[in-house]
Amino acid sequence: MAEATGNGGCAKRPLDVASIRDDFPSLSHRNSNGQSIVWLDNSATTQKPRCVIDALTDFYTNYNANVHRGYYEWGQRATEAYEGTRKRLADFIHADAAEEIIFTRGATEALNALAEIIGQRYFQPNDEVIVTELEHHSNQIPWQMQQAKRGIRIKGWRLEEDGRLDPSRLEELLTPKTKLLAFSHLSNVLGLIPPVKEIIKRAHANGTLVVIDAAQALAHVAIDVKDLDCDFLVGSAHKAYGPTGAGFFYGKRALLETLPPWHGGGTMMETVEIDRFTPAEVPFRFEAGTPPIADIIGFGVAIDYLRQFDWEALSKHEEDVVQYAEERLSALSFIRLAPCPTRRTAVVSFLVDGLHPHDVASLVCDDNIALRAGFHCCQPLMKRLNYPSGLVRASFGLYNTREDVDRLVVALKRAVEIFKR
Amino acid sequence: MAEATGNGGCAKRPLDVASIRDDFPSLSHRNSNGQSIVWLDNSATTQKPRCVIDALTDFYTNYNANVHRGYYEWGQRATEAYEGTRKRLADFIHADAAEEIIFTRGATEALNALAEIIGQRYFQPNDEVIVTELEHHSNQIPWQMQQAKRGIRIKGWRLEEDGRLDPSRLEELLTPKTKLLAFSHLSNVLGLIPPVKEIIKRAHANGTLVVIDAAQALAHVAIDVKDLDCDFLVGSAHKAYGPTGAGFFYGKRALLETLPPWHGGGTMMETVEIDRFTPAEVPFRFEAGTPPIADIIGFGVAIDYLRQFDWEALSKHEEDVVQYAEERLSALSFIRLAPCPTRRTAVVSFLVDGLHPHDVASLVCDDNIALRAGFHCCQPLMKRLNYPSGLVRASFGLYNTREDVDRLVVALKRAVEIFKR
Amino acid sequence: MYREVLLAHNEQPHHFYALSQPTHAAHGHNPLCGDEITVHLRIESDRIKEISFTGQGCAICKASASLMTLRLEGLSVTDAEKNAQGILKWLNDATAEQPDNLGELEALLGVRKFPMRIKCATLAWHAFLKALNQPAISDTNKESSASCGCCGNGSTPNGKHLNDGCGCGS
Amino acid sequence: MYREVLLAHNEQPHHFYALSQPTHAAHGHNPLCGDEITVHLRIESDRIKEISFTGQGCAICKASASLMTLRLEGLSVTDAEKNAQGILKWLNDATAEQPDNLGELEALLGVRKFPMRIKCATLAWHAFLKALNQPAISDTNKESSASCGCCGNGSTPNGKHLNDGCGCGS
Ligand SMILES: Cc1ncc(COP(=O)(O)O)c(C=O)c1O
Ligand SMILES: Cc1ncc(COP(=O)(O)O)c(C=O)c1O
Ligand code: FES
Ligand code: FES
Repeated sequence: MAEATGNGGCAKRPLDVASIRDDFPSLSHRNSNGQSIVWLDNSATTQKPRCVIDALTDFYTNYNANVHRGYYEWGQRATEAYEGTRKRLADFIHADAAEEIIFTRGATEALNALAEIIGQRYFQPNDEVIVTELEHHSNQIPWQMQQAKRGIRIKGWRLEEDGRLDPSRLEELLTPKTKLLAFSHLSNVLGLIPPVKEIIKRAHANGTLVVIDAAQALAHVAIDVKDLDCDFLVGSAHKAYGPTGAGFFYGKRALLETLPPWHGGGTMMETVEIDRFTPAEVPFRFEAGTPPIADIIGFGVAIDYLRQFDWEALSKHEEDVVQYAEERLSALSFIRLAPCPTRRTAVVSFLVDGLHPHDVASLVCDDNIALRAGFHCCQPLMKRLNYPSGLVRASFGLYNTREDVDRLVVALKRAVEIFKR
Repeated sequence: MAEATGNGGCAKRPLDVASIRDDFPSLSHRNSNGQSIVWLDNSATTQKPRCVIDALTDFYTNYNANVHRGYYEWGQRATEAYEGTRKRLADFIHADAAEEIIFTRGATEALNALAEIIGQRYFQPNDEVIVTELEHHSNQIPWQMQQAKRGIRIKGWRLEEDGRLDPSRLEELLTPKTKLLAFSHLSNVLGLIPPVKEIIKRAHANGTLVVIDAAQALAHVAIDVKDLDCDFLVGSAHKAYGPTGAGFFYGKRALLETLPPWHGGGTMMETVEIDRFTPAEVPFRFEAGTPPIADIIGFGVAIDYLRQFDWEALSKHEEDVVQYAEERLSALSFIRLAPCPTRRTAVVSFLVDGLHPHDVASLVCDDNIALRAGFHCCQPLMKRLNYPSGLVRASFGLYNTREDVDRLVVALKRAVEIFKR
Repeated sequence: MYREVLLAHNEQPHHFYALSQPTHAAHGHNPLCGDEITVHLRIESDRIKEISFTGQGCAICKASASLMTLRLEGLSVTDAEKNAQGILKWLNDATAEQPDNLGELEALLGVRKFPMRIKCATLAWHAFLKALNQPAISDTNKESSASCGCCGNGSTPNGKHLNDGCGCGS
Repeated sequence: MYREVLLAHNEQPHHFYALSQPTHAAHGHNPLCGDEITVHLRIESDRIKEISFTGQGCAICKASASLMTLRLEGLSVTDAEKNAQGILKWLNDATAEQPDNLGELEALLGVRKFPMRIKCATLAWHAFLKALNQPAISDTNKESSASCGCCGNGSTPNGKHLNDGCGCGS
């Protein structure tokens, strides 16, 4: 598994897309017509490189054990591998310390955990939480649930007509009661990256905590939590070439220390009596029960996989393909792209004139093209930008190519032909 | 993968332990002295059969996709496999319908989810929840957390001196304010199975809801939720030959319908506006975000694996080995077994005179024997039965043999010799 | 999946309008896509005198609704109900046998292989059955009920409310 | 891991008793196993005049504590502190170099390969450093402090309380 051992510091593997594609066994799939798969649903989940799949097999075959307790060799190896991911991830997003990484089963769980423990500690009745209209439901509903639980109020940050998040709107939104602002680093619908740093700065000037949803950004944008100065940040392994069932939140150590535990169970406590307990230290305070051990270990391998490439080269390749998609799609008379005021990252969403988005997604299946239609878990966004039946979305990963875009264009033309008859 | 396709109804595979051991790749491990592994930490996590490991590889290699949304073939296959586990699990525990199974990442998460949503819906200040002294921390702390959140009170069900849960104690404990009783089907320390049905009956006669922790029982006891008439029940895949990162709770349909959603995010909602949402139907109401897809699929394969055997034959084999362990250990003058008033199931815990339990666990490592020492996440139990440094625990699975016990006995003798010098 | 028949019915759906004097009506909502169909009925002497639909949906949904109106109009309520139940069973249950005399409805055969799209094909049929089971729209509240009629009290059995359409959550 | 030296010190630990006139004392608690060690010190003129320990722990823990008392007794406070820090660094950090003049302490070498047991070996040393950093036990409260002395106000920086021992949560 040479491809999995690259780390942040050493010489980087050249970005050769053909050899990258070879790393992903699923990409060799062909349908009954012999057409190879065009995976353009990366925002939903990415494909997995062989080294990640092998890491799971390796764990279950060679050192399957629970973590943090067993003295036998497997228990130690499992614990080291599991904690190794914490270090890798901390490194990857430039956190100060491994203890600032808390494992969850995914970004959604991470956001729910944060809403609950931040809410418990910091929210008072009539406090306000700002959430943008850009957000995924996973970054909406957990905060909404705090309304009923703690009497806070959600304030929506309205998008501009062109899909922009205008930081100057914050001046109206931020009040002395604004405890928290939650927004995504990369929109899973528009491919838009907001001015993250500027927004965080303005929020902090108001004493407002900031939670960044990096579920989409993790695999596509270089993240530096120190530079961003965000208070919390979440992500999912399966959207960054890792296994399903693993994710994390990052929190500034000093803030994590102030938060109560989340789930109750093994590991998160020090002492337990029948009606009381004392919590463990950070990070274990927030990790109860047997974690998704294999998935977390696989997550670490996925990060290693990503880090063997030069991030600039990787971004440049993805940019090239996304820009090519934009160009080719804009050139089709029957396509209307969703707005994106900045450069699109990883995602291109659009409508096909006269075709329902869901029919488009079904029609291109026949050409072994996987993309997605609908609200993409962003109903407020769809309402705001007036897409009552949602959008068709093509989303890209490091293995996608211009040829994939060409295949998509052919398939879309065919779809329109079928409907014209 | 013939061994994975057996189902509940057909002719059963004979219980040949040698061939079973062949299904588990990790069991062929040998240490540097050539000693094969003796895995006696099954209560912490079981080893995995090849068919389960292969199912993960198959998913990530041949149809890796997110569930419930993609129209392309992989999305459909992934969804079918994922929902297939729901059906298998419902069948396995004799639930009425697949919708009564809610997936979580494990038993701990399931208990936390139940405590939170049952609490939200049913707990009023000064209500009482009964928890036994036998419980794992995962079945203690989630309920304790409801004390601070909703002003309820935890009442401990005291164990008898011999470790027994005496149902007649319930008469003192149950009051009109007792909303819920939580207890485990199989103790992970004593190997004790309480009179589950009788306890449930008494609780129900008082109008008290019952949550069963079947984390340990799932792989060792035939579970029939209809016959037990329990209201809720939880379990973990990784303790039943499945992958880490997957678990579930069962709930009676009529009760689930009354409960609010748990986590917020994708899938669990129908409509979302910036400050409100409407929940989806059961079971999706309780499943937010991308689930641990591969792990849940692997869980289904693990259940198929188990179900290919006749349950009686399987229990008989496990009983035989556990009873042999009891006999051999009792015969050693320096061993004191923890009490178990009934037949021990899957677990034998003990002390070694003059040796700290943790030293025992470390010492047997040298003979490639994996067992565990300490509180086993049951501090109240250890306090009650007066084991200030915990216990040594040997826990068994369907692949363990009398030879494993013999190896343990030799290793324990050696450990005692070392300390005698 | 996209047979000629379906494409034709999608392009020019039959009975795609609101009845002016419905006796029964009901919404169908597909939570997977947000699409909504309303089925309008005029039932006289236990017979489906007139049937129509409004709303938005994908090609599968609209074609299925259009085919449904052709299939059910003129039937007795009992026959129409049986018909609808038979079609729903066939669409939902991969092992169900094909109903007799499917006619043009056979075009939906392809949809059965795509579980994720079956809700599209069944949406209108479910709405039809729901409409049948509504109390008849009385003359006095015809105006408002024409746009809904699917529930009495504005809330569903599990206490949910939708924030659009008629507000009944169905 | 269980070298001869450790087994001997476990069986017959040195300085395994409570000092009658301690100037400093502190608990160490290993949350992984629940074991607790108290280290007692009598410091006079900046020198560790007397050191002892009480509590319960595994063989590794008791042997390490016993070895520690032999190592530190009689040293100046500064030297003892440096010594303890050096040993802790060596035990905790797999890449750290072996301190000079380990003597019998070298027997702990094997423990370094078992990360899960390192807390056993370090427990007493941490308690020693903590004791050094406590305010000296004044004559008036010596009685109660002898059993604790590890905190002033009964609560730890993060606001937690233990329900056993001295109640200080450390
Ligand atoms: C922006 C954004 N946030 C959060 C999530 C939720 O991630 P997960 O489903 O892995 O929990 C997603 C996934 O679709 C997303 O795109
Ligand atoms: C009785 C019992 N309940 C609950 C749990 C928690 O299970 P998990 O760690 O899989 O969440 C365990 C695991 O040790 C257990 O033995
Ligand atoms: S996609 Fe909405 S009904 Fe078909
Ligand atoms: S096991 Fe408790 S200190 Fe070693």
